[in-house]
Amino acid sequence: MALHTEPFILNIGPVHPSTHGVFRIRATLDGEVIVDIEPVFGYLHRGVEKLAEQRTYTGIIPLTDRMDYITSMSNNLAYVLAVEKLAKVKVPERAEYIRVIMAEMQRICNHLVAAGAFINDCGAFFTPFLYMFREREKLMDLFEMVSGQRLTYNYMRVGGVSQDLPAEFLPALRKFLKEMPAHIAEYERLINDNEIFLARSRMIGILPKELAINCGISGPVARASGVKWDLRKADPYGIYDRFEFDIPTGTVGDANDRYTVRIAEMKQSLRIIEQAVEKIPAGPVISDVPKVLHPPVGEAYGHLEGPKGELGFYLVSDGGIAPYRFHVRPPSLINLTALRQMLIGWKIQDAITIFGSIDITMGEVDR
Amino acid sequence: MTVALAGKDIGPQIEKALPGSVLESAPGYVMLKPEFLVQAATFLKNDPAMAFDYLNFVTAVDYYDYFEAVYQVTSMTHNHTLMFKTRCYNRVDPVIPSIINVWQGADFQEREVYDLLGVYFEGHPNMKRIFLWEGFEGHPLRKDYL
Amino acid sequence: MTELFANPWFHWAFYTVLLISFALGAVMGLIYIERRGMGRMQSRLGPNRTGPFGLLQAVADAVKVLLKEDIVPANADKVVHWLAPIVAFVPVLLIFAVVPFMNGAMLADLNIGILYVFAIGSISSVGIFMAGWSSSNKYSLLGAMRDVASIVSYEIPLVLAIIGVVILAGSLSTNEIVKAQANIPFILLQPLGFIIFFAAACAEINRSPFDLLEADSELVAGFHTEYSGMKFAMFYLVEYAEALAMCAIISTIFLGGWQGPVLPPWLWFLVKTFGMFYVMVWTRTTFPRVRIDQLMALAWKFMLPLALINIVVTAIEVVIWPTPAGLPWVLIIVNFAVAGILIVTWSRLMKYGWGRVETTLR
Amino acid sequence: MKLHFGNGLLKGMLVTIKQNLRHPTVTQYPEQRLNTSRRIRGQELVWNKTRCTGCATCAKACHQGAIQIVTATNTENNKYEVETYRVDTGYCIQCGICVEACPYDALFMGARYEKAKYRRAELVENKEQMADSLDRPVSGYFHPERAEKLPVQTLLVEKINEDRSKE
Amino acid sequence: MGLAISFWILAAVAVIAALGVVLLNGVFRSALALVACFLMVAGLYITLSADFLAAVQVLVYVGAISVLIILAIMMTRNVQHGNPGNRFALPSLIIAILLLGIFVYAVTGTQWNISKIAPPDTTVATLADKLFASNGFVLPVEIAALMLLAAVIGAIVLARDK
Repeated sequence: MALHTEPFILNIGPVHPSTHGVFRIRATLDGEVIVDIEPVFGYLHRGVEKLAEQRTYTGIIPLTDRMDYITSMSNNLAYVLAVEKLAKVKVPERAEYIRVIMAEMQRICNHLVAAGAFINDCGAFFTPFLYMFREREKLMDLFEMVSGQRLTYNYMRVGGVSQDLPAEFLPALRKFLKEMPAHIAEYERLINDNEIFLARSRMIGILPKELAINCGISGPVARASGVKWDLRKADPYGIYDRFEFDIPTGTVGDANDRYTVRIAEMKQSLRIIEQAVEKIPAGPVISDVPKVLHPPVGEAYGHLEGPKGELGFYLVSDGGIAPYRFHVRPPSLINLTALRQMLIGWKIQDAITIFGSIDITMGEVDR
Repeated sequence: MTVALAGKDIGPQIEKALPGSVLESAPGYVMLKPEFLVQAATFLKNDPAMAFDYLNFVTAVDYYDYFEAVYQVTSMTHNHTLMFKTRCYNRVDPVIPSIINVWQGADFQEREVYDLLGVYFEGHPNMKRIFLWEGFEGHPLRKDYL
Repeated sequence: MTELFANPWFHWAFYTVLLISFALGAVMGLIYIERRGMGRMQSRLGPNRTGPFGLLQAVADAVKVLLKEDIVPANADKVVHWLAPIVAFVPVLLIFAVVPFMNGAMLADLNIGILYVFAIGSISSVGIFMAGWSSSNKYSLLGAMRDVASIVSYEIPLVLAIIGVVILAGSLSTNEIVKAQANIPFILLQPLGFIIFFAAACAEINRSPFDLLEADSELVAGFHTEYSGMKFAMFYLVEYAEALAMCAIISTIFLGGWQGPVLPPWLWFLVKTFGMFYVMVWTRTTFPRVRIDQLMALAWKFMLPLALINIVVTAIEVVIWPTPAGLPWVLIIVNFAVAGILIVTWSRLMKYGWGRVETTLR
Repeated sequence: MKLHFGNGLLKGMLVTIKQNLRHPTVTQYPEQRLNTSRRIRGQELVWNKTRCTGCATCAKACHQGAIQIVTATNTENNKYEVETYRVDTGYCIQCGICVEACPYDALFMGARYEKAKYRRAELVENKEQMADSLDRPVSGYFHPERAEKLPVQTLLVEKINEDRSKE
Repeated sequence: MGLAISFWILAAVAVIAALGVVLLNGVFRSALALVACFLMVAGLYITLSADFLAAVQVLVYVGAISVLIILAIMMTRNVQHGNPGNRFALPSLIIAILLLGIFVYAVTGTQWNISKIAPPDTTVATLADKLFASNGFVLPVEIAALMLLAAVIGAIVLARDK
């Protein structure tokens, strides 16, 4: 004899503290258990792809800043890589190193936000979140020193980076590198062994390996499911083949694995930055590229291992000053493909946790 | 390093498996006939030499005369990648078969293409607008949209 | 003066005024401690602009909230919606009637004091689910349902946890319990009881990590999502007044209440109460929230058996060592050992998901 | 297999209580201000009248279309002059591409960052408002020679250490 | 005097609340009236110097039973607003009148013995003596506990899926 309650439709979002922006989940509940969900997007749709068709190749860079505003630097880089592939531009050595440093700093930055927000979704009252944001502030200081802004950097350029690093940058970065491992250890002490956190995140929202690959899920979410796939190793763009680092992978693919993979990736990123800071050569930071770019007719798909997954740009050029077609492969959106399968059968509280563990930015989901 | 397989090499292989399915084997891509798209995709995914298990992205481009759907797939086992395309010449009611049953990752992306370009993916279980609201007129990424 | 206090009507009037002003004043203090203490633990300062050291922040908040428009949702059950904050607030004030500030300095020295506290405390939850139900908001309703579930479960370990203390003190009267702690506070004799009571009290008054019914990150604000202005202020007050009441009860039955050297008794009482609240702030800062089924599992699978075992152990001890002379070291050591062993054994049973593991993907 | 019996909870509690001994990572903003980056792209543009030739490269580079520039020949002294130079800072996204584009170093990003306005119309800055003056400090974005003159940025990494050394 | 006043107030409110349970439009409000009724009865116990019983009344009936009733109401969505009438209205009226008649007859027909003994000072100790002393009701208490345990296990078995 089973007791049944009537299904109950709950609208989570669009304005809800845990949807990380304006996202809406129409959830059908049985008591507290989710029976069905339907994700609703589009509350932040700005038509980036259409806007880009009317802008010069340089003018698009600020647009990419505003797609995933947590990881502007990686977005810049991914776009610039695609344009360089399209226009066949060479990049000076020093600029390559700067790009690696920036991309890895951005990865730490994003993972700090992701992990902090995830623990917040588990119900911790802002403590881990604020600790992690404290370190993110430091990184943003460094970004500000380099680019002049704290969030929308607009730093990468086709053929290099916009300006050289200031003189005081590398010492400050070294100081940060020295301090950061202690801070990561602090987060781990604070939350990793916490029984409540483990109970809330272990074996929750399991994403099997096959499903992850089939759904095109990439980045830490896929790696937590055991997919050992990292474009930095698999398709080393730029100069990533010169650095030593590991790809942390999870075993089960639950929410806890996604969190631990992110923490481990931060450590790997620190390793990469350390090597890059050691080896960075002097020289020009931007190659000789015309101010208004006219790439030849053709198409190119440039991608990189963004902090959230494979971030790619598919560009079609008709030889003009603006791309004919500008398509983004948004990791945030595609990582949500399996959301329905991951959420059904769990309680609302788990749903929030699982959703938080995927780590999305609505600016990129909707674009 | 991921090897970008040349369409020239892969095209004949697909043609061999599915006669009449390939329209063009360019250096950068393989152009498939829309009616053979799902079969070709299944072949690319299941053939052990190809084993394209991962779909990078799906999109479409509006070339005024036709819509071109672009698919990029990667094999995680062989670490190679391939781009294949298909075309649809109907501008009023463009229809392309959906590959969601081959790669589930196409789910939201096909919906996005439908929303912004108006290309209907036949066989998709939930083919409706994703970003814009129901009842929005037109498809903004088309070149003739204001 | 003493004959004045002998007059029951004066006694009543005096303590009623005293208790209400104490509750309201101390709540301001608690809010200050919570916000500043939490701020410091989170590597920030907390409110420090209003008044010296931000002491008037609670006043400013109160003024702001009282001046706000009172909004009642269109589909709400208006009478119930209006009554809910009052029903929630009155019982909380009533709890303070049996809290001894000094020896005998209390409104009523009931001989069922402790039982009275829990009986009255359970009425307050009626107000909470009145609020949740009448708002006709799904989040509120979910919050209210969670509240019902947690109240029903946690009342039991809460009451069972203090039976050990009652056995040791030999009375249900709060004043007698404090007097029985002249030598040694019961926290040393009842470590397990204290832990269970503290956790259950946190759950009963919906403080983190058991604050499921207002869970910010899931239910937005749970049962008081639809409340604003004065009525919201009432719920805010209830929340902290309940915390104050629970801290006062904990310090009374486990920490020796007003007993203590050097300082005057009432000050000892206040210090212990506020110290206890600081511990609550501390746990709130550190822990994530548990899930609803884990909350239940914790009550039924962890706290209930442990509380029962604790009663048995205490009863046996009382029979074996009837009147401990001086500090009963043997008892303290035995009790701590028992507590440690029990917690370790039971926590092994509560590994992943605390008893309920879902491995299949649906 | 790690043992779990509440030790994780206690470990976490130790971390939070230890924070009480540390210096809070807080700036009391209106009174206490940190130096911004030398390359800050502030909420305004600074325009140098003498260097500007009115070539309108900045207006072409601006993908937001925020810059309006009108040049005309002054008939009195027979000179080519910039008649209007107007920036709608409401449209401006502070990307700095106009500054990079300027071939004559006549355009700079401003260094100030508190520019709230009550009306949209006030966001439009004209020639006089944009002029290079003392109360409109210029940022060193894309102008390294200017950057050297600006104060060094206060970094959180270093600030914390200074405070710790004081303790 | 004071006792009499409080008795009449409590009794009147209890009766009104009991009527409210039956007559109020809206199941949730009926449940709330039930809570009020329980509370008033607890108050009556206090006027009878049965303070332990009053506390237990509040703890069990208000804290547990009515809470469960309200939980059941919250779970059943379609009776959320309004108290639907049903075809059992007439039979239940007849049964209610019959019951009332029996009660009135029984109450008026009984010889009520009024005890002259003063109520005990501490009811708790007296109760404990009665229940657990060697000449008390230890065996019935234990049997009752066992029965409740069996009921609990039975409920769990019934409610379990699969």
